Formats: sequence, structure tokens, C-alpha cells
Amino acid sequence: MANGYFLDHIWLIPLFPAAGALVMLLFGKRLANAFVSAVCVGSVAVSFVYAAGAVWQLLALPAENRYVQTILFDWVPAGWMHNAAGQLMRFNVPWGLMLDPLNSVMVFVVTGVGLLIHIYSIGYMGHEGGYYRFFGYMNLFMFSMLTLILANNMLLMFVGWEGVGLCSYLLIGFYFQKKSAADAGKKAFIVNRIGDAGVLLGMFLTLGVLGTINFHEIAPAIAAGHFEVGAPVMTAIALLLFVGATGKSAQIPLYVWLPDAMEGPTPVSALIHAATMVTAGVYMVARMNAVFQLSPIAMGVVAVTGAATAIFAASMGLVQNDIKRVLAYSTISQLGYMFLALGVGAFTAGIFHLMTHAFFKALLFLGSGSVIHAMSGEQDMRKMGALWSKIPTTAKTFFVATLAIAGIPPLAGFFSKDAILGSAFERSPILWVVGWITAGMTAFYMFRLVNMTFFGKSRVSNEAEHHIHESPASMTIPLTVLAVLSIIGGWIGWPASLGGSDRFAKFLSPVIAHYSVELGGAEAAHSNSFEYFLMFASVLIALGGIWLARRWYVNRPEVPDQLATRWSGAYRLLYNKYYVDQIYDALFVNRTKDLGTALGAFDRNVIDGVGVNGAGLLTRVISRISMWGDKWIVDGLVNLSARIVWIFSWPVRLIQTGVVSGYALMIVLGLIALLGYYLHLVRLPVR
Amino acid sequence: MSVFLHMLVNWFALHFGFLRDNHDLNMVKPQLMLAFFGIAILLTDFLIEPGQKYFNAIFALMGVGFSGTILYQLGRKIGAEGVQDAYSSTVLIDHFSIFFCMLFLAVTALIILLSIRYLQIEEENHGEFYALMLFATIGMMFMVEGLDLIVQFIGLETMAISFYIMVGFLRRERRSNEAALKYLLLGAFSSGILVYGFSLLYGLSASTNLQDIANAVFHRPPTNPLVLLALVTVAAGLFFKIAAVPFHQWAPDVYEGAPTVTTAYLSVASSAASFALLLRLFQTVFWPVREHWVGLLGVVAVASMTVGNLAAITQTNIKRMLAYSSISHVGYILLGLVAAGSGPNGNQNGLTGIAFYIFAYAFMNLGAFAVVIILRRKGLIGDELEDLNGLIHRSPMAAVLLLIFMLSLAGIPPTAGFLGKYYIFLSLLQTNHYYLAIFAALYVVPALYYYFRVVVHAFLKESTDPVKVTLNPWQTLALTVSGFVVLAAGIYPEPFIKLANYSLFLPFGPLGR
Amino acid sequence: MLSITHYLVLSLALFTIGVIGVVTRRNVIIILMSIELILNAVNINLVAFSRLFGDTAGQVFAIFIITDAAAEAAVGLGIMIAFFRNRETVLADEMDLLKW
Amino acid sequence: MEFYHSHILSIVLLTPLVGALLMLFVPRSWDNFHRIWGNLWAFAGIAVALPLIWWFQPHSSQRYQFTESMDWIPSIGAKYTLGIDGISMLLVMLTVVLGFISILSAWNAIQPRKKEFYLLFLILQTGMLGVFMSLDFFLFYVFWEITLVPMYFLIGIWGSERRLYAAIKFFLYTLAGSVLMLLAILGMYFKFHDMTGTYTFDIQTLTTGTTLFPLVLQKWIFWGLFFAFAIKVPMFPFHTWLPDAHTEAPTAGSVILAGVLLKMGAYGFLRFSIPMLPAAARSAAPLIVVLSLIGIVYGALVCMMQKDMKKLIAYSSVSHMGFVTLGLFAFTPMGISGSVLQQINHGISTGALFLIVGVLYERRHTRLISEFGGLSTPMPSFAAIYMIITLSSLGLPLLNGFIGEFTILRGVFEVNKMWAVWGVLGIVLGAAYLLWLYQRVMFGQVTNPANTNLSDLNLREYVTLIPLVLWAFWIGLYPKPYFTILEQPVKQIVEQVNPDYYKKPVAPVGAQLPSGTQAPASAATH
Amino acid sequence: MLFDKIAFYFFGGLAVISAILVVTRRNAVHSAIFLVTALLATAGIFLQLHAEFLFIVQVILYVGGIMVLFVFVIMLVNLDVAIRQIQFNRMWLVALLLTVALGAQVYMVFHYAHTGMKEPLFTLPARPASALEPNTERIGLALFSDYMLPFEIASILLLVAMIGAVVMAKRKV
Repeated sequence: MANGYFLDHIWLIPLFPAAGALVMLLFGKRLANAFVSAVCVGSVAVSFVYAAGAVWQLLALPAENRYVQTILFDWVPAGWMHNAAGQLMRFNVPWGLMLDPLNSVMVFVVTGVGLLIHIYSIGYMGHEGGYYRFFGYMNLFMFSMLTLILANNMLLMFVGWEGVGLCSYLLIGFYFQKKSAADAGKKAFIVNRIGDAGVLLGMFLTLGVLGTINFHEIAPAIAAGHFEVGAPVMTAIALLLFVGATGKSAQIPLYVWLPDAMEGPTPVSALIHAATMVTAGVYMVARMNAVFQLSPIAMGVVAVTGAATAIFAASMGLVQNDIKRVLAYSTISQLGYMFLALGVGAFTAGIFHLMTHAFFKALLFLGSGSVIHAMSGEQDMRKMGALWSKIPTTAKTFFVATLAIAGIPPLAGFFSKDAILGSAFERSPILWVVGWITAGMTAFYMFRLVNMTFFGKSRVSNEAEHHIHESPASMTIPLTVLAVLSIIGGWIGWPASLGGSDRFAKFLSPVIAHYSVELGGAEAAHSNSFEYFLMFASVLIALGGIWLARRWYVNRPEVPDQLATRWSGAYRLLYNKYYVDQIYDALFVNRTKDLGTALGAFDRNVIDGVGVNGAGLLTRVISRISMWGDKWIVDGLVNLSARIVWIFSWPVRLIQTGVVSGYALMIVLGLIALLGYYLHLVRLPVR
Repeated sequence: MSVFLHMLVNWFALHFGFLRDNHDLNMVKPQLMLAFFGIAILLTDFLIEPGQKYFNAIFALMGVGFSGTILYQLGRKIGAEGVQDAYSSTVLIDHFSIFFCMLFLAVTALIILLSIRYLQIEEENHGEFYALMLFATIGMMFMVEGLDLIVQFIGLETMAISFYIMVGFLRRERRSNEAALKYLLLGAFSSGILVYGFSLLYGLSASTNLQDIANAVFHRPPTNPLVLLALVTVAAGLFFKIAAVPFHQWAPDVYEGAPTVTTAYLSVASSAASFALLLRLFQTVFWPVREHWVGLLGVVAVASMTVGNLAAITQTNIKRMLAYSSISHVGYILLGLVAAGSGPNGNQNGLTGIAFYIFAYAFMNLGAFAVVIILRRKGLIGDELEDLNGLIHRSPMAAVLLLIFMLSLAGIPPTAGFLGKYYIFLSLLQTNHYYLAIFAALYVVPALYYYFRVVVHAFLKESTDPVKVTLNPWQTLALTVSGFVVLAAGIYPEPFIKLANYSLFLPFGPLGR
Repeated sequence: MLSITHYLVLSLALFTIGVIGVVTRRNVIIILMSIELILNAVNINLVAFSRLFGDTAGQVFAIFIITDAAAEAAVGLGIMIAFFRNRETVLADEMDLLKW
Repeated sequence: MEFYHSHILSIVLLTPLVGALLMLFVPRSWDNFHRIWGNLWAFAGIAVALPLIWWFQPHSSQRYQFTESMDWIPSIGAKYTLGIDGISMLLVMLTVVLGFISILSAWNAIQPRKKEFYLLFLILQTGMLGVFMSLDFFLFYVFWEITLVPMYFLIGIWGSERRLYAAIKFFLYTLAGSVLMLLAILGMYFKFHDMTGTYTFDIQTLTTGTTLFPLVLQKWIFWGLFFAFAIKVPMFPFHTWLPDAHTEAPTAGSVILAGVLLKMGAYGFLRFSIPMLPAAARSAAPLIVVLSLIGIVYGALVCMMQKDMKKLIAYSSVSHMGFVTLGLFAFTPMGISGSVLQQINHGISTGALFLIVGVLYERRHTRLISEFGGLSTPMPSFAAIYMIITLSSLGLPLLNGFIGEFTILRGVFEVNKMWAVWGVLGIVLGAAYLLWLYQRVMFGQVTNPANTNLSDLNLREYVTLIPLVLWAFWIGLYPKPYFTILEQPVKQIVEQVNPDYYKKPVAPVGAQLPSGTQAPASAATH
Repeated sequence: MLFDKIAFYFFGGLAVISAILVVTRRNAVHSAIFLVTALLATAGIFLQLHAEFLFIVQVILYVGGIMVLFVFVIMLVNLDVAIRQIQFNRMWLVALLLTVALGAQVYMVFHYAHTGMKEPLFTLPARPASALEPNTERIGLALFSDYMLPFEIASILLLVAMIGAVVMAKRKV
């Protein structure tokens, strides 16, 4: 391969953080913090350099050849199998990495944002115990995420997929001494596992149907298999994979873990729960677009789920008071946007939004982290206010990000959101309306957040007041960089209608399957004027949201409370997140535990009781009759042996009287029995 | 006293050459030897100081030794010259009888070894006991060698009466008295039933010779009522001796009450001899009507296993537990006979199985009792499960051997008991007795449970008894020998299987229906 | 005409009575006597058959059975005396140390 | 060397036994001697087995390698025949390694009666190795039963409160199965004789006949064998001995019980039930699969509510071993090879989990989950290792569990998609109970004052745990050697039970890119 | 022939009646006396069957020997107490019925054997009485030729019985 040094060495990209993680987890305890920072941030930096180099070199290739693959070794050569056609084939999954336009975007974002967040963490985590552990986990996360992205096949992607889940678990539970943190970590892992089950099954089905799980071979295999649009099996694969995506990317119905995940340190929220990991689901759906596009049903499901999640999460975000939780719901909502995009066939728009969202949402989280840092750990917005002048850099960058997420042109969010809404409208106006309202809500709650935090009257407690300080440079520099990116990040996707060239969409185009039948119509031509109208509408509603937030949270702060009292039902519903957690607990979690309890009892009493314990069936029958059956079997042989004596003894005891005549009589009886046994034989010859 | 004279003559004849060629005498020389030493013990007992009563045992051992030597030569002889009969065909010296006689002698020797100290402790250390043992052995040997109802009957009675006395040998012990009296009353009663059957057999054939009777039975219609009546009564009499359900009830009481050495001897030798007799009769006289007794034996066997196993579970007295366990073993052996009698030509594996089983059973049961015997000391009978507590600390060797015996009794490889069960199961399967086989196999489970209660006490319970268990050399020897045989027959069973196969007494050729 | 069956039935009657004695009486001595009756019944059988066949074996067998009866009686009574010395009873159902 | 090469199996088999026998001659009061001696011989067990790794030829045309045969009981046709294929090779290695580790783990835990402990353990070791090496059914049965006695004592002497109950329950359960197995073996033996006129227990010879048995006969024999193996595995309704035995056994006993003894059941299915009685196996497969699935889900659910750590892990064994039988009875190469791999994995993960409980038990003398909490603070290294093992047990990729479960489920999916769906459910639940356990033990504040000053792992504990962790990573990262070893034997088994499997046309190679799934030309050689 | 019949029924009836009395008498001495009667009656049957030697043996050995032993023992144990005790055990009625049932069963067997079979058993005419003549000599010959071995074993049997009686009955060691 002579594609260039970096392209030939893409396998090194995940390896640097892996090495960093290994060093940390094995020897970290004895290392100085400075060394830890150097190794971990350094490894990510090197990764970033390699990633950037690789992307650069990929761009240098002609558009149709932008695909490189490196196979390191045979990983799971599990022997022979049948494919769906009943043919014999060898199952052999290699440890193979690849780079193409789709994941080059991802790898760039991940290493880039990841690097910034690592740098930020140096400052943010500087005073925490378990510094090495934190960085070790972070590096491990980078490794997993990069494996996920760079994997050339589904199984290896699944490695990353589970790996990031694990790191998420470990990092959410970083403060493991806090029960809520540990609970949240567990919840995240288990909910994700449910999704993973879908991925696993989807993978099996893909392998069976297409005979391959190599991403690059899927499209040719589909072509070779002559699958019709709407083939049920494709729908099945798509939906199974989408289950996984809903888990990882926090979509309905598996989004519940993400708000709780805010228990983790803020850089973790920024990196994992905003910028990178949660987008894995989006990435996977985009990656498997060849399959999804064959299934209108699945696409519909994706779109509707996305739209529903978007508005649902946004509505919950309206009333939250925890600064990170607002952002968490915002993330869910934005992920919903991305799925909406994917579902309507606008894969490039989805990925585009993924990228811009990574920039501004990472920025928002880091900013909020900076705020929290300044507030000595306070996260409740009701105890903030008027911080603008006290932490100016944070505030300004935060404001930029807020504008970006609100979709104010020409910031990054505007372009990506606009692309999505445009595509959605073409698919279905209803989806557009939902997205449009969500946009308004987004603008509202984000500005509610900004207003409550940085403007208005200070509600900061006195002791916290003293400590308020701007964060160190290691934290503000990443903020600034991200702010810049939040501004300019969207420009590479400057739409044609505004005089741009849609460079981003063209770049991604080779990885998107193009079937002759028009499915989403996302990329279909449409008139510029109509597009202008849509843009105008979305900017308008964003401004409306901003105005409302300003009016309610700066000018007339009593209004929200009045509203909350007047609409107390709705308020409580929103505030309590529609009681979904409670419903899940009641329906699934507790029922599972109950089932476990019941089965445990069943196991002890029934299964163990049947034909076992030396006494067998007789024991059980007798024990049933004799009321104290339960105690009987549970107490087991120890007590049983005494009782067995009683049970078995009676027939024997009855006859074993010790009296000779009795024994003699028994002999007589035996004789009678034996003779009786033969008397029928004796009778036989007597005609 | 005629036999005494006879024997004296023979003794000299052996050494002085004349009468050496008396065929009949040559054939019963092993028994003669035993009788000689038995009587010698009776005579010399008066001369032996109370402290040196073990000389009696040595005499007895010598007798057994000589007898065994002669028996071995006899075996060589029939190996070379073929099966031989003697005394007008009233005895038959064949492989079958050689095998069993050897087994009796071995068992007797081991019991003698175990008795020495036991009788000392019981303060009943009389020469009579050893003499009775030798006489009982004579009886047993004639039981298996007998080819004539009268010889068999007299042999059986000689054995039985010796045992009545040995059971009651502890005259001042109430349990011993009671056991002896019970055993005698029931034994005599069952002998009456047996001999009633014998009388009918005689009535069927006008002969007491087994071959003649077999011929007569063969030529009668298969459902001849008298044959069946004879079968029932003879079977009942023998079932009593081997303690098969429902004729088993004496066994637990007698086992418990008798001196432990007698119990051991009774459970091993008496059972084996009665089994030999039963086999001999069922393979000759009743062979033609085997289709009738197969089912009967199956029922009795299952009943024996059921009662034996279930009752044994609850026992706290080891001797009693072993009594019930031996009842269940009887069930297994009878199953072997069921298999042996099934099918057009019978099943040879069944017979091998019986021989191997009896052989194994002799040593493993003897070993188990031996452990109880060594526990006996002044003030402790040692037959309760609690008495075994912590045996592993008090005498590791005895405990380990006890484990081996228990495993063997339960039929766990690699011990002799397993091979016995192996053959029984195999033969049952081969003769399509699937349900019997499953029954028999599953009964191993409760059996293991009660055998392991013993193990639990010996290994897992803490000892409440500070006294160390000591073994005298005789006991050690007996224990080691039984342990060795049980283990050897499990690990390398080939020679033992050969031995069992050697012993096969195939039903008379022309009679196989 | 007397047939062999007459003797068999007579013998059976004695046998049954003997068995009745064994299973119903409490006195050990009488139980022993009943056993003698049983053996006696067997002897009738044997001698009758012997007469039927004109064969001596039956009578020889009967002699041995008498011998055995004598031996059993001697030993039985001996044991009973020992028992009586210890327990002051001859009743069978008072032998109940050993049971179950 | 020549001798060594040709008798290596006997040497591996007898090494522990020799150690045990020599121990007999040393007085029991020399406690330390016995301890060291036992460890030495267990280690020697590994050492003598090591050459197998190099000498074993995965692509050999012989089905069994290193075969040794000697007349043992010619009268009944039983021979002392040893030999291993890839499957037994892996299990033998697992046995020697876990054997040593568990013996080492008992260094302090076993205080009284050391001589007996090491003696019994070494005998147990021989028994287990014999089970995996025997190529003679009779020999197999003997070894199978030999394992019972030492295990009984291990539980009965050194167990916790209800040890007597657990020990005898273990023994009786297993025995009930194995006597039926004996009948089944005998059935095969004499029916084979009826067919061919020879009495033999040789597995390879028998197989040539048993596969031709009529279906009814095969079924009888199959179900006879089934109970023995199902109880040992243990499969769903026969599992209740396991929680008791595991809970009451000392750490070393639990490790070896979970790690190796359970594998004997699966091995039995693999070596006997399936290849020897293919028709019956096919007819029974749906039922067994359903039982396995019930076991997977059921075990996991019951785990949720356990209060005792060991009991929880015991039930998790039920769940994990459900995967093993599930894979076996899919009759696909991936199902079976995954299943074998999963056996190894379960040995590693669950063995390690028991060691971990043992570590805690040695410090606190309790296994109740509620007694712990927040242990990450006093015991960070322990926490890390425990975490890795938990992850390995719940099937996280890059650790061993995943490879096994994935391969199994993939193999099962091929046969019936719903089976795989239920299996996947088990994986989800697995994460739930294991993480919950971890959380309750390790996370949170240290609430129980007794836990505040617990010492972290000591060197010996590291030595027992680290090899397992490394092994877990090895299988997770580079399982190729295992699959290579398994390919031949698995193929032979599948060809027997599912003869059409390899006769299908090979998927066209040209359509595939050089990576990913592909069918090399060698596939056409059947 | 008629004499035979009369003798058979007389002795047979006497034997049965005496036997019944043996098992029903309260006093053991009475039982013993009736046992003597029964045995004597049996001896009469033997005589009627032309078994003169056995007749003598029965009278001398049984009646003379064994019965004396019985009476000795009865005298030895405390008779007064024994007589006042209940003579039948608790289940005597059941036992009686069962035993009768057994007898009936066996009788049925004889019945079938006698009438049911195509070739009834034992209907062969008895061999002439002279076949066993001279009785004593023939038995003597048989005992010392064909049955010499059991004869010798019987001596051991008696030896055993002797030891037994001595060991059991002697007062001290």
C-alpha cells in the first residue's frame, strides 16, 4: 500500500490511547500527576496528529478511491458456517481497520474534540483523587471509540461499541463512593446492554443474509443478493441495529440512562455523553445506510423515533434546574435531530449535525464544567446568576455555543439544523413541524440556562461567592478553540442555496448507497426560495424562544413560578421527566427482581424438592400433605434425615417387632404370596 | 465318632502312603482336615492356659491352611482330569465348589484372625468357637459340593446349628441369647419348610440325586403343580438363609445381637454358602422351569432392594444397618440369577456376576464388620454410628479402609463392588430386563446415602471418644487383606474375573430347555 | 384304596398344625415342639414316597431328619436355658431387645 | 524424550496421583510439608503437561493424538486407552492450571487436616484428567466416579455450616445420574456386541456401531447418558445441587468444581452423546436447547435476588453453562467450538470469581453481600481485578467471555433465530446481576467498620488471579489458536451428527474481499 | 387293604388330634405328652408303610430321646409362672387364619396334582411292599454305601449339637 504514511498506519490511531490506558491502569498509582497528564494527553495528541494526517492523505486521494483498509490479524476465525443461501463459508473476522470519508469525519471529530477535552481535564480534574484512573479510563475510552469508528467490520465495531459502554460505566461511576453515581453507571451499562443485544442479533442476521459483516462488502453483497426495496429481512436487520442505536444514542425508549449519566465528571459528560459516544448510534446507522435505505419501514421508524425523542427530550429540558441535566436533555434532543435526519434519508445532514453538535455541545458541557468549577461544585441554576462578568471567558464561549445550538446563522448549528429540517420537510411536513417546534424549545431552554446562569440577579450563596474565579488556561483554551469551531464548523457544509458548494455532502457521498428508487428524497433538488423560507422560519422560532427566555428569566423572573403553579400538573409531569424512570422501574426492573425472587423460591422449594434430597417423590408428597412441607424441604436433609426415619420407619417398624412369631408369620405370608404367584400357573393346564 | 476314626486313619494314610488312592476320601480331604483340627481344638482346649487361648486360633488357622492347600491341589486335579464326583455321586467336586470352598476358607481364616482379640475382650475365649467355625465351614463346603439332597441338607444343618451356637456364644449377653434363640426358632422353622420341599422333590423323582431329580423335572409338564410347590418351599427355605424379603426379618435382629465376629461370619459365609446351594439347585433341579422362577426372583429381588435400602437409611446401629444393606445386596445377587435364567440359553454374564458379586461382597462386608470389630474394647461395643466419630484421627488406616469398603458396598469404582454391579446390570440389560436394571441402578443412590452416613461419622464428625483405636497384628492383617482384595479387584479385576468365570457351573447340558 | 395323596394330606395337616403352633404360641418350648411336628410331617412324606417307589432313600433321608431334629432340639433347648437364666421367661414375645 | 512423548498422557495423568501416594507415607503432623508438597506436585502437573502445547498438532489427520493403549480387563474388553483431541487438550490444560491455582489458593484457607486436603485434591486432579483423556468408556466411567469421592470430602470436611448436606447432595445427585450412565454404557456395549460380535469399550470402535443403532435404541441410550451429563453440567431442572455445593465448598473446591468438574458434563455430551448417538441427539436437541435457554434466563434471574455471593456465582454458572449446552445442541461448527471455548472461559471467569469471593471470605469470614460495600477504597487492586473478571464473565468484548458467547450465539442463530434471541436476553441479564453484585460489594462508602482496614491482595493471591486475568485477555484478544485447535475435532463431531453440514456448496470466493468472511479453497476438500 | 385303611385313619387321626392338642394345651407338660402321642401315631404310620426300622428309630430316638429332653427342660424352667400367662400371642387369630389359608393353598396344589393333570401324579400303583424288604438291612446297606458321606457328616452335626448343648447350658465357664 502506498497511500501515504498516515493512511498505512491508521491502526496506530487507537493504539496510542490504548497504550496510555495500559500504562495508567497498571502503574498509574505510582506516577506523578504531571507525568500522567503528559502521557495521556500526549497519546491523544499523537492520535490526533495521525488522524489528521490520515484524513489529509485521504482527501488527497481521488474521490472514488477514498477507502483504505488495514488488517492486523485474524481475530475470530471461528470455523465454518452456513450463510442464508445454505452455502458453506468460513467465519473469519479479522482485526481490520479502515478509513473512508464517513469515519474520517468521525475520527477527526473524536480525536480533535477528545484532545481538547483531555487538555481541559488537566485543569478540571487536577484536584481530584484518582487522577491517573480518570485519565486511564479516558484513554481507554478513546481507544474504544476509535476502534468503533475505524473498525472495518461489525464485530470489531461491536468491540468498540461495548468498550465505550464500559468506559462510560467506569467514568460515570468515577465517584464510586457516591451511590447515585454507581447506580447511574450501572444503569447506563445495563440499558446499553439491552441495545447491544439488538446489535448482536442484527449482526448475526447480517452475517447470515449477506454473508459478510465487513462494512465495505455490505453494499456489494446487497447488490449481489438482489434485495428488493422493502425486503423484510432488511427491515429486520435495520430495526435490530436501530435498537442498539437507541441504546447507545439515548433515543426513546432507551434514553433514560443519559440524564443520570451526568453524575460523572463534567469532561466525561462532554466527551462521552455529548460529543462522541452517544453519536455512535448515529454513526452506525449511517454506516449501515445501505441496509436502512432498503427498508422504508425502518427509515420511518428511525425518523419518527428521532423526531419524537427530539421534542420529548426538549420538553423535559424546559423545566430542569440542574445545569448539566438541561444539557443532557438537550443532547438527547439533538441526537433525535440526527436520527430524524437519518430517517428521512439525509445521512450527510445527520453526520453534519453530528459534527457541529460535537463542537458546540462539548463546548457547552465544558463551559458548564467551568461554571461548576467556579461555583465550587454547585450545579443548580437557581443558585447562580449574573456570572457573566465574573467568569468572562467561560461566559462568552458559552454564549457562542448557545447561539450555535439555537441555530442562529452563521454559526455551525444553523447550517446543520437547517439541512435536517429541509430534508425533513421534503419527507413529511409533520416531521418538519416537530423539528421546528423543537428548535424553538431548544432556543428557549438554552437561553433560559444562559439567562439563569450568567444574567439576571445573582442568587449565589455567600460562601460560594468568594470562590468564584475564572478557570485556568488549560480549561479556557479548549473552550476558546471549541468556540471558534462552533462558529466556523458549519461552513464546510455551506449549502448551495446560500452560494456554497455542499462540500461536506459531496465528500460523504461515496459512502452513501444510492439506489435507483428514490427513498428519502433528501438530496433531491428543490427550489432555493423554498429553502429560504424554511431557514427564515427556523431562525424566527429560535429568536422567539430567545425572546421568551429573556422575558421570563431576566425581565420578569416571577412568571415561571406562576406558570408552574397554574399548570402544576404539566409542570410536575415535565419536571419528573414524565415519570418514565418510575414506570420502567415498576414495569421492568422491579418485575425482573420479583421474578428472580420468585424463581429463587421456586428453585429451593419445587425443583429441589422434586425427586431429590434422597427422599424423592415420597418425601414431597408426604410433606405436601403434612402442611409443614415448606420447612421440610428447605431445611433439607439435616432435618430430613430425622423425618425420613419417621417416614420410612413405619412400615418396617410395623413388622420388625422383634417378636419371633411375627417373623414366622411373615415367612408364612411370604409362602402364601409365592404360592399364590404360582397358583395361576398351576391352574393353566386345567382346561 | 466314626468320622474321627476315619479321619485319623486318613491323616496317617496321607503321611504313610496307604489308602492314598482312596478316591472318595481324597475328594473330601479338605473337610477331613478341618474336622481333624476342629476336634483337635476341642481336645487341646483344656490344656491351654487361659492367657494363651490364641493357640486355638493358630490351630484353626493351620486347619484352614492345610485344608486350603489340599483344596488347591484338588482344584489342580480337576483342572487336569475334569470334574469328579465321589461317594456314589453324592458330592461333586467341580470348579464351582472349589471356588466357593476356597472363598469359605478365606473368609474363615479372616474371621479367625479377627476373633482372637474380640473373644478375649468378651471373655468368652473358648476353643469351641474356633471348632464351631471349622465345623460350620465343613457344613458349608458340603452344601456346595453336595449333589444329593441329603448331603446338602445335612451340610446346611451343620452350618446352621454351628451358627446358632456362635450367635448365642456370649451366654451372659442378653442380646446374644435373644438373637440365638430367634435365629434358632426361625432357622429351624425355615429348615422345616426347606426340607418339606426336598421331600416333594424326592417324591417327584424317587431319588435324592440332583441329576436324577433334574431329569425327572425336565420330563414333567412345565407347570407341574408339585414342581412349583417344591420350588416355592425350597426357595422359601433358602431365601430365609440368604435373608431375602419377605424372609429377611431375622437378619437385622440376629446381626445386631450376635457377637460381631459371628455377625461378620454369618453375613458373609452363611449367605455365600446358601447362595451357592441356591444356585446349585436352581441351576439343576429347577433349571427346566426357569421361566417360572425368573419372575418370582425378580419380585423378591426388587422387594429386597427396596426394603433393605430404605430401612437401612434410618439405622443408627452399624451392624443393623449392614444387615439391611446385606438384604439389599441379596436383591442384587438375585437379579443376577434372574438374568442368568432368562432367555433361551440363560445368560453367562449373570452367573459371572453372581460369582464376582459374592466374592466381592464377602470381602467388603467382612471388611466393614472388621472395622466394627476393632472398635470393640472393654466398655464399648462399637456398633453405634457415634462410636465411629472421628475414626480418621483415631486410626487413619482403619478409616481409609472403611471408606474403601463403603464405596465398594455402594458400588463406586474402582472397587470390587462396582464390578459386581457392573456384571449384574450388564446381564440384566442383555436379557431385556430394562426396568429391573434401572431400578437396581437407582437404588445405588439411597444405598450410597446410608453407607456414607458411616463415612460421615468416621471422617467428618469430631470424635467424642478420646481413646485411640488400636489394632493388634491379626486384625491389621485381616483388614489389610480384605482391603487389598477389594481394591485390587476394583483396579485390576482381570484375575478376579477369571476366577469368577472359572467358577461357572453351567446348567446340565441336556437340560437346557 | 389308599393313594399317596392321603399321606400327603395327612402330612400337610400335621405340617399346618405345626406352623400354627409356631405362629400362635408364645411359649418357646411349645414352638420348638411345633417345629418337631413339622419335621415329623416331612418324614411322613418321605416314608410314603419311599413306600411308593420301593426306594430306601426316603427312609434314609427321614433318619437324617430325625437326627437333625434331635440336634436342633438339643441346641435349641440349650440356648433356651441360657436365655431363661438371663431373662426368667420363655415367652417368645418377650424377646424384644432386638427390634426395628 | 521418546518415552516421554509417547506416554505423556499417562505421565500427566499420574503425576498428581504419585504425589498423593507419596504423601501417604509422611506423618500428618508435618503440616507445612504437606502444603508445600501439594503445591509442588500440582505445579509439576502443569510442568509435565506443557509439552503438549508444542507437540499437539492441530491439523493432524488422526482424530486422537498421543494415544496409549494397554490391556486392562481383557475379559470384558476394557482397555487403558488414553488420547486427546483438541477439545480434550484444552480441557486438560484448563484442569492442570486451575488445579494448581486452586491448590495455591488454599494455602491459608485450609488450616486443619492439611494432609488430607492436598492428598484428596491431587487424587481429584487425576480423576478429572482421566475423564478428559480416556478413550475407553469403562475407564471413563471409573474416572468419572473417582472424582466424586474427593470432592465429597472437600466439601464435607472443609466446607461451611451446611457442608454435610451439600456434600451428600452433590454426591447423590451426581451418582443418580452416573448409574444411569452406566446402564447406558452397558447398553451400548452389549448392543454393539450383538451387532459385531465383539465386546469392547473403545470409544472409537463403539462409535462405528452406535451411530448405526436404530433410533429407538439410540434414544434409550441417549437419555441414559443424558441424566449423568445434565446433572453434572448442570442443566436447568437438575441444577439444585450446584448452589449448595458451591456455597458450602471451600474456595479451592468451588474453583475446581465450577472450573473443571462442571465441564465433565459438557464434555460428556460432546464426546459421547452427540457423536455416538447422532440420531437421538438430533431428536433430543430441541428439548435440550429449550432447557438450556430456560437455564440461561432462569439462572440469571435467580442470581438477581441472591444474598450470598457464592450462591449468586453458582447460579451464574447455571446460566453460563446453559450457553455451553445451547451451543452444543445447535450442531453447528460455530456453536460447538464456541461451546468448548465457553467451557474454558467459564472455567477462567467463574474460577476467578470464586477465588475473589475466597479472598473476601478469608478476610471477613462471611459471604453475605450485605456485609460488604465500598471495598474499592481499601482494596483498589482487588477492585481492578475483580472488575476485569466481572467483565469477562458478563461477556465484554476483548475478554474471553465474549468470544465464547458470541460464537455460540452465532452458531445457534444459524439454526433457530429465536434461540439466539433468548440467549441474548441472558447476556443482558448477566450484565445486570454481575454489575449489581460488583456495585454492592465494591462501590459506595465503607459502611461496615469491619471493612475499613481490609488489606489488599497479597502476593499469593496475585499469583492465583493474574494468570486467569491474562488468560482471559488472551482468549479475548487472540483466540485464533483455540479455534485452530478446535477446528478438526469440531468438524468431526459435526460431520457425525449433522452429516450434511459440510456437504453444502462453498460460497463463491470471488464475491468476497480478502478480508472478512471468506471461503478458502481448502473448503472444497471434503 | 382294609386293615391298611383302618390303620392309616386311626394313626392319622390320632396324630392330627394329638398335634392339635400339642399346640393348644396351656400346660407345656401336657403338650409334651401329646407330642409323644403324635410321634407315636406317626410311628404307627411308618409301620403301616412297612418302614419298620424307621418305626423303631422314631420310637426310641424321638419318643425316648428327644421327648425326655423336652420334659427335662420343661421341668427346669419355672412352669408355674408360665402356665398362668397367656398362651397365645396377640395376633393368633390372624396367624391361624393365614396358616389355614396356606394349608388350603397347598391342598389345592395337591388337588390339582391329583385330579387336574392329564396324567395324575403318584397314581402309579405302589411298588409291592416286598421291594423294601428286608427293611433294616436295606437301610443299613444304603446308609453305609450310597449315603455313607451324609452319615459321617451327621456325626459332625451331632458333635456340633453336643458342643452347643454343653456350651449353652453349662452354668460357668
